[in-house]
Amino acid sequence: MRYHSDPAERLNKKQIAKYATKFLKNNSIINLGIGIPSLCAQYITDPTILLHAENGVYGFNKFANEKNINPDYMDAGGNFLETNKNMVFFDSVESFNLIRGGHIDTTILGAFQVSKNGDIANWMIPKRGIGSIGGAMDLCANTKNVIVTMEHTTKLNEPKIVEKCEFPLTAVNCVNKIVTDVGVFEINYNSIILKECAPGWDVLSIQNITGVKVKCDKKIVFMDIDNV
Amino acid sequence: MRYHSDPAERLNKKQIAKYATKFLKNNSIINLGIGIPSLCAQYITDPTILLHAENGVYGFNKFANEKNINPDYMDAGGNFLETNKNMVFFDSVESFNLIRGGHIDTTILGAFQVSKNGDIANWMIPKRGIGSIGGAMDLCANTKNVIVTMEHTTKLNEPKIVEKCEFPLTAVNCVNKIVTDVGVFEINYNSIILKECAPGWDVLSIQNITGVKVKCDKKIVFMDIDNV
Amino acid sequence: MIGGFGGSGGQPTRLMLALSKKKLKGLTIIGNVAGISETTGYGWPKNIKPVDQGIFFRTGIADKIICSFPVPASQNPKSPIENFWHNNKNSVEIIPQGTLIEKIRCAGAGIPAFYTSTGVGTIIENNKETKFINNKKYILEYALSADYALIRASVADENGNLQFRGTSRAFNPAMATAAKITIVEVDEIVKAGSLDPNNIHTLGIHVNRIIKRRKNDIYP
Amino acid sequence: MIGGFGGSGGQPTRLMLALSKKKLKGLTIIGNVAGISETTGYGWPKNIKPVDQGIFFRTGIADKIICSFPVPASQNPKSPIENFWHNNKNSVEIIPQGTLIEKIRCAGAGIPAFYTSTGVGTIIENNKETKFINNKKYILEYALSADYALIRASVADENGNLQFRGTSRAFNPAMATAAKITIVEVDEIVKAGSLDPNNIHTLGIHVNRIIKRRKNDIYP
Repeated sequence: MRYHSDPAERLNKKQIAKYATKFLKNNSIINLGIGIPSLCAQYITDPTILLHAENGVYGFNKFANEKNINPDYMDAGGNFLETNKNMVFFDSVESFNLIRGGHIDTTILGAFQVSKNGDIANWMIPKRGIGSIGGAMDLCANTKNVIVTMEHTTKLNEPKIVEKCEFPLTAVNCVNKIVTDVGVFEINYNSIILKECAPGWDVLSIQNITGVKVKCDKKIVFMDIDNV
Repeated sequence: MRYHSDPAERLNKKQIAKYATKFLKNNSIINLGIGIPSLCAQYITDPTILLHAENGVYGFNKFANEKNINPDYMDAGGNFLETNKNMVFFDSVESFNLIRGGHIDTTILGAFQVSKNGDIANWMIPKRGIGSIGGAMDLCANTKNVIVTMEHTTKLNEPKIVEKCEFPLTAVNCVNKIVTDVGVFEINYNSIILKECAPGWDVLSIQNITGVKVKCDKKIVFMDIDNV
Repeated sequence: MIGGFGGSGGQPTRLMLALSKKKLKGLTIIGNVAGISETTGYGWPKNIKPVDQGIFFRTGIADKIICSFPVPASQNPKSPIENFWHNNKNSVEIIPQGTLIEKIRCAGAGIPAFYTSTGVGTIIENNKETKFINNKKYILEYALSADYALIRASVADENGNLQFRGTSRAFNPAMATAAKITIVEVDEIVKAGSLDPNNIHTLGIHVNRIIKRRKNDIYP
Repeated sequence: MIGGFGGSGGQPTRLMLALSKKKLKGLTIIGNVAGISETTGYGWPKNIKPVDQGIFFRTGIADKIICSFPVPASQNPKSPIENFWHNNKNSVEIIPQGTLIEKIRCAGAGIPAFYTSTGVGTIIENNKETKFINNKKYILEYALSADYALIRASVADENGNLQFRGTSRAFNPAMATAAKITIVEVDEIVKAGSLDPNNIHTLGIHVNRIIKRRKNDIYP
């Protein structure tokens, strides 16, 4: 994917997902939202990382083969799961105790907009007028480490990282990191800090498609997308 | 037991306990406090009545033989239980969900004092200054049907059914019925209503050892202590 | 209340079909993911035509829904609940999933209200009481009960004790505690005492009626 | 936090004995029935000398207790906690049992406060916020967490998932979720995957350390 003013290709969804997994710590428990985040699962190779789904399971790592599905083993995105010896099942009360209680270490989710103070809007498009909240508000409001994976701009190349979200918010002041198709950003003290650029990208090109002033570390690193 | 002014013997603890079981409905779930109430268990013959204990069990009906005890099967009074096919175990969270959620039909407990508006004091003797609450406040505040079993007076023959409890309260406005060693009483619209007298007792003799004006039904019935 | 999570596992599909055929009006439906399977296939095996909570809005027996996920991400084709919403904007109440399940749990647990940080700073906070506790803002949320819970379990014993398999547990146990009458659809009924008494997921005292499904029902 | 209910079943007796020998000062103990077994035999087999939470007050390493049942009904002989209370009246906090367990559960579940009718009109209500909800009065109660939970389970798997037997579950699972560090004393440790994944009573992510008891320990 490349707009005419882009200095290089943007990453594809799989590359974004794969790169986001670089930021997961071992022995941690992770919740993956629908869309790009759900693609992360296949790139997590550390067996000490446990995947959690809102509907009452953690410890899964693979979707079931289509010929061998069982509706009793599903993730929150509606995908059927292959069972393994580390999986545990529980009800929705306990599942959200884990989320609200801060027992989930990291949540990776998509977004329509993220603001420089870490607000996220990911559940409703205003012109549609209705949307689905699901577990997103609980996850964003209560997880220690919130990573957003998304394309850097809308299809019209409009910024999704903005001064202030115009879309209805999912949670305030919660996003720690954003992995997009052009770079990796941290949110710190009300600032968007560019940490890594996609190959061939530079600060100025990224600034041009970002709705807020982007701060930088002394030395910008290129995303090493082949070695995650 | 008989004080010099008594017209007849007072019932003993076992008789009080046995008589209280007359007021249990079938298909109901019951919690028994320590003291006289715990004696009720042996007189419950209806298999559809399930006994609940705060520590996380219902469906038990017998204490274990002393030679065959297992600390994993206990009631809230610290007695070891014999297992049976209707028993179910759960944790303290769920046990008090049952109590607070109104899923326990009847609780039978002892009391130091009961007032005419249904307040109960059963956890602390003021001159001791410390007492144990345990599950009593939850049970009294949340159970539909609260039955107090107690001796009608203190050892000094002072009334325990009073205008207003002087002892620290366990809960307010909750007691429905009192079974004592001289009679059965209902509490209704801020009145103590005498429903049954112990054999040989009459309204006046009961009034003499009661701290509030006792109202009566037209016809007082004698407690049929042999046929419960 | 309709149990499960959304999708076919843990959903009382046979009870829902039976309910949808009743001559009723004005039902309020409480569920989680609701009405998106028919258009998206969410949580259903590919070879079976999905049944979901949209059925109550297509047939018109319901006129309100309280849920967390009523519409699919894709805007087209429109789901029955989105169509209903267009003319009944105040009759679709969307609640964060964790708040929804805790509201239901609290109804069964005798807790009339609780504080949560979920939704702070969003439209969920509108018109709600809030409180700062240890310098953090929380929203006061109230218990949510129902007249009936239709739920789905794997196995029941003769005392009504229930067990669920895998992720099919979800909203079922909490709903069983929060309704006046709980009706459960099960695959199997076994003798009292044959389930491990340490591993009962829903206590029999919460269950009022049990319906056993036919073996090899076309719905999972 | 010390798990169990009171009595020998579900109590982490070996961890308590080990803790009582540490050179520590100023511990706050959170438990349910606390310190009454030694004087009354509550919940202990007759042939074994009881160990209870009174040990922390006899040895002086604790200077506060939060519990629901700290003294036996009989006034004599005095229990260690009653003796401690005489000189430290503000350091024995007595909480209704259902409120205590829900406060602990809420700490693990991210709910900072909840309303309950338990204690309304009693000294429990003193100095607390109250609210009328549907014309009934309720007390606002706050979550209660701890630095450490010492708990006791029947079996653990290699992932720290726990199962309990009978009434020995009690306060253990909730405490495991509410402490920064949870240490569990178990009878048996089994391979990952050997416990039924539908019947895990405490999830392994709440467990930090597991201590296996010797076979035929003198304490039950």
